[in-house]
Amino acid sequence: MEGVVIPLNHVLIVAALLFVTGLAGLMFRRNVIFILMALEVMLNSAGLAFVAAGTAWAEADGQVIFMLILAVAAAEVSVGLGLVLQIQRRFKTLDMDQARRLHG
Amino acid sequence: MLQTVWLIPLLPFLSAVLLMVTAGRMPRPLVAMLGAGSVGLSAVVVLLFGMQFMQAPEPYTLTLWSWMRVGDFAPQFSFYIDQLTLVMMAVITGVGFLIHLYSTEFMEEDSDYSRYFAYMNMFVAAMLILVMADNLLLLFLGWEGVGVCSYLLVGFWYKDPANGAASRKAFVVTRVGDTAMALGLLLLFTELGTLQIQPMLDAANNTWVSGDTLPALAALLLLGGAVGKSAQLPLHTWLPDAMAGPTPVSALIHAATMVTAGVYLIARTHGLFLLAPDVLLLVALIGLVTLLLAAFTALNQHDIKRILAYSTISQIGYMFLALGVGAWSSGIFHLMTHAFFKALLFLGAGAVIHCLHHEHNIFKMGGLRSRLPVAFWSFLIGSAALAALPFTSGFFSKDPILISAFEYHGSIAGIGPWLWVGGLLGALLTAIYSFRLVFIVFFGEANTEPDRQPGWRMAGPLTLLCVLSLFGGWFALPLASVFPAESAHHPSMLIEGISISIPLLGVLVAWLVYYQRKVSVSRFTDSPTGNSLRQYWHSGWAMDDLYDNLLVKPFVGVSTLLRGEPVDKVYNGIVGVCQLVHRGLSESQTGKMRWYATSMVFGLIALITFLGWGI
Amino acid sequence: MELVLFYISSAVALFATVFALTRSNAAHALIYLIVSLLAVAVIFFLLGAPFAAALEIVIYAGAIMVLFVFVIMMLNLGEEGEERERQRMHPAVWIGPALLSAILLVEMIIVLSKMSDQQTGALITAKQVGISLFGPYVLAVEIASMLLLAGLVGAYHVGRRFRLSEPDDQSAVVSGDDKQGGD
Amino acid sequence: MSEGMTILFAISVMLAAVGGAAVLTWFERRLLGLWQDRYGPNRLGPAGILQVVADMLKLLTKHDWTPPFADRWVFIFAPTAIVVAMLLGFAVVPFGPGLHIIDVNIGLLFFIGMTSLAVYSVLLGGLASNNKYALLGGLRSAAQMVSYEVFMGLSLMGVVMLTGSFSMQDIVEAQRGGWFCVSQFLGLFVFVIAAIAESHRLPFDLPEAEHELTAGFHTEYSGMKFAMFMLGEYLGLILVSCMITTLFFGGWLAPFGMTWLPPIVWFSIKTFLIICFFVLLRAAIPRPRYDQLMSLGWKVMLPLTLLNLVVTGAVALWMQGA
Repeated sequence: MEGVVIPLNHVLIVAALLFVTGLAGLMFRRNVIFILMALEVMLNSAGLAFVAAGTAWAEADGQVIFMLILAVAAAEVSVGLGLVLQIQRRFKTLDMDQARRLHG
Repeated sequence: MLQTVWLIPLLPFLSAVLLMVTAGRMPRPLVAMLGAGSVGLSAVVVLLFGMQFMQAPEPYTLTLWSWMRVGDFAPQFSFYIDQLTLVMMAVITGVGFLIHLYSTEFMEEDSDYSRYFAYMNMFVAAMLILVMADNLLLLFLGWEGVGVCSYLLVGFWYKDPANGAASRKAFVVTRVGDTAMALGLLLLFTELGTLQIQPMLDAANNTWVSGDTLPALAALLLLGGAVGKSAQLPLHTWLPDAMAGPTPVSALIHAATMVTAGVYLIARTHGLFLLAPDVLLLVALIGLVTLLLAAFTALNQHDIKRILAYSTISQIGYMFLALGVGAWSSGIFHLMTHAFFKALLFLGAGAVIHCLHHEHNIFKMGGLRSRLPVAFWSFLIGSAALAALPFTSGFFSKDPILISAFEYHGSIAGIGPWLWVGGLLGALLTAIYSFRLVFIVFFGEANTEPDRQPGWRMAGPLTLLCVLSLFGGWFALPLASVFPAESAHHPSMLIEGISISIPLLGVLVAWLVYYQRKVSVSRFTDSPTGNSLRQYWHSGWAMDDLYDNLLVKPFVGVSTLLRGEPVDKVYNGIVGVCQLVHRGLSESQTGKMRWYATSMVFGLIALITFLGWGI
Repeated sequence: MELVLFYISSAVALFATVFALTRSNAAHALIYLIVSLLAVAVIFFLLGAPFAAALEIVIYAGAIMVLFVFVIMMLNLGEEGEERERQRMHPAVWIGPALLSAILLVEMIIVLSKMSDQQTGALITAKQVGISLFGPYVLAVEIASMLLLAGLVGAYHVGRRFRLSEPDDQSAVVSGDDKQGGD
Repeated sequence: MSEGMTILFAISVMLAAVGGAAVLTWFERRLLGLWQDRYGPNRLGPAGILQVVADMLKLLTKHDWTPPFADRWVFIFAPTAIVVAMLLGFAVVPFGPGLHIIDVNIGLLFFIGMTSLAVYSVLLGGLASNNKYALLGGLRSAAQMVSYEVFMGLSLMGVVMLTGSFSMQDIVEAQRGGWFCVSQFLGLFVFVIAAIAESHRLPFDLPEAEHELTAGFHTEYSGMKFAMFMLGEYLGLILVSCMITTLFFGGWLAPFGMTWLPPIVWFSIKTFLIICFFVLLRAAIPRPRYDQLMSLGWKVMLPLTLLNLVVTGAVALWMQGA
């Protein structure tokens, strides 16, 4: 079984589209859960770009980086969701515009 | 026997260490035995050593160990003994032993008996190292060692803040000179490559010719150290204040030994000074001016110890004068006789003070001739020697100095007689103030009753010193091989006669004014001019005020200015700007994550635009 | 045939993502997101990275997203939260971010279009990845393990239920709650 | 196999699996009755086998009711997810030499991925029901499944190490020298327990524990959607049994050289016995408390798995060197 021959540019454009979608979500959602989801989308799109590049050059490094991204995502989500619970508990809201105690 | 020379400084040093580590837990008799005995033993060793040395008087060098090694610089811990050193060692240990013995009684009631002897022994050890040192670095170690001991002993009764201030003043003022001396050492080392005194002097002779700038500079810097240590102008102000220490300390340190270290230094490095005749003349002038100033001041004092202190300054001025005019042996000779009679005077003054409830003011004494005979005779003999009355030791040492000054042919022609005249004026004043002291304290009406008589431990040293003061001048010092030959003196009878009669004239004046009271000084001092002149002289030509205005006050002013921390103002300004910017920027920190993300995207777009431009 | 599959799954991933990020109901959004991740897994498989595809399913879709559902269940937002989300969703809110993102996308596409026409398709097996991971990347693996441990400890600590009345604990938070009590 | 044959085979496997699951509902009750000294369903047809048909009819004809407070689409989506995931899981099972739907080189990972996707069914079902008991059941189930998934995956890695491949056919072939149930005894032990927890069967059926959560995540479910959940559960049981057979008991390999039966028959016999074992467990062991379940998982199973991994790795390296 071999991989399918696809122009790398197309895969990267798909990754860029996903990334941009996640970025837009990050910018306009106020709910912290959606912000985290947008982050996941962005991380995943980066992973897609890496894997695509890896298969394009027939190197395993792309997937290695993808695995590291997975580890980062897992750690980020576990801490992030813990924070979500605390935010809900303390601010009684998930709206990050309300939870702005760090403002200057 | 010659090899045991290291015992001489070691004995007092060990005793000092022992006294320090036991920290006053030793019984007093043991302390006294240890303190005085160690110096006595040293004196015995010096005596034995000297006897053997004189059989074959060749300079003797003993290297103990290599002190340190920094690259090529490897000073040895070694001693150099020649006749000059021997004289100094004899003075230090001999007079030192007498003063230690005297102290065992004088300090008996003091609670810090042990600490006193620890300091004193340490001083003797440091002083011995100073004179025995083979190289200038070791000399400097002893030099600073005696400075520290002087500081500790002047402030011995540290509970009175005034004593602390006096000791601090002594330390700081001498530090000025020491800094100059350290610079001189550095200069000598960089120029000549060694600090060992004899090789260094040889090298200086080979490298430089007379009148060069560098030897003059080096000599000047060394002179700075000597001036500081020996309380000469302009660094003499610390010595009168140093009288705050116990009287035997004044006798040992501030009369007999330490203050003459400057004289010793110049004598030891005379080879260098000979290369700088101008500096040598400066030495003579400093000596002359100092001796006159101090003598005038001594005339006006009423604290018995301050009179003696100014007298000491004045006499060291004579020694400088002697060195300056090239009468090396005479200077050292005067150093020795001065050690005898000035120690005698101080110890006598100590006996008076000791027996009169610690009274210092001479006008509250009087009529003590019959009540304190020991003190009286000591004072009488000491003053006679000080005034250089004929056939006392002071006469034998001072007279050659004056004659050498008269015959001086230095870089300025015809200055010799003027130096001589100044010296004579000083001698007159010396006779006046010393007998003024005698007449006021021991004659006239009794104002205070002594409550005790000095015991044998005080009387014994006094007696011995009396003998030395009277007859100490009858020996010729064997210094001929150390110093360049001096031209033989052929003074005319007139000169001799004047030299002899001037002190007698001074005694006569003192007798008239202070004993017979035929001439009243009070009439003169009560007049406005007289009074202000008296005040002026009393304050030691207002040197302290001068320094206060010239140095201390500007320094304090600058300090006060800096206390406001003008430099910090700049930084505070920076801080202020930072805070301002911070406040402005913190407004942009809305705490809204979405805005942060959006601004990041702006940055990202900009970045890709710039980076992607070239592709 | 497979090329078509790629485009289909790309479209699915894209639309699922867009839907995921525009839903007002978090649970629905998550289902879309999972669909998107599965679609990306298919893309991985097609590209010749079956191992990455499996990991995408097992870890991303199977574990990380479960955590999201978990938290959503614990928060139990209910109808009014959903209503509020819906109200926030008017064009004034999303037009700016969408524009910015579009600019960025255009830039990226321009940059990408100037690249050489590299082709994907090399099969990279799990074995190769493993050899690479524990060969040159072993340090990165260790760091990742440290990161995961930190994440574990951090999540445990942050997610702990602080008792707000505890005196040593967060008096500031109590006052903060008072301030925020209005909403 | 040609593409058409593959599709045909896939359809037949699907039908067999669904059918097997249906029969299993009857079979399990009969077996439980046998072991618990009672009858079980015995009225319809020979030995009560037509009970299956009766149940099916009942569930199909029941009013397909969706609660008005539920999240409608998620509510419907949830039960389908588990069935789809489990059926997809059958795709990698090797029923005989060359007899499989696909043989990808990540077969084992594919199976693990499918089981992990099955979690959503429970979770979303609990969430969409908008019901307290369902929510708690879903939460419990999610925690349980995510936890046990970790060492279920890890317990299989020993097998992968010994084989050197994720491919199911390779794993079966690798057992010609000896079944992995011997060398991977610890792995087998952990995998069986994790598999029970994954498919939340008794004794680990805490997500739906009737006496405390009424029925857990499927409290609100009835009719066809409930049937889907049950179907998914029995499909899971069969899939897990197939997996145990494949991974630890030699798959379609004939024991003791008894090759006079075709491989697929051997495979079926082994799977059948393992299913019986699971039913026996259900009959024999009581249900633990929830915290006991979790601490068993993290404090006993995980260390055991890691130990197994370390020892297996060491032995594999040593064998390689020897």
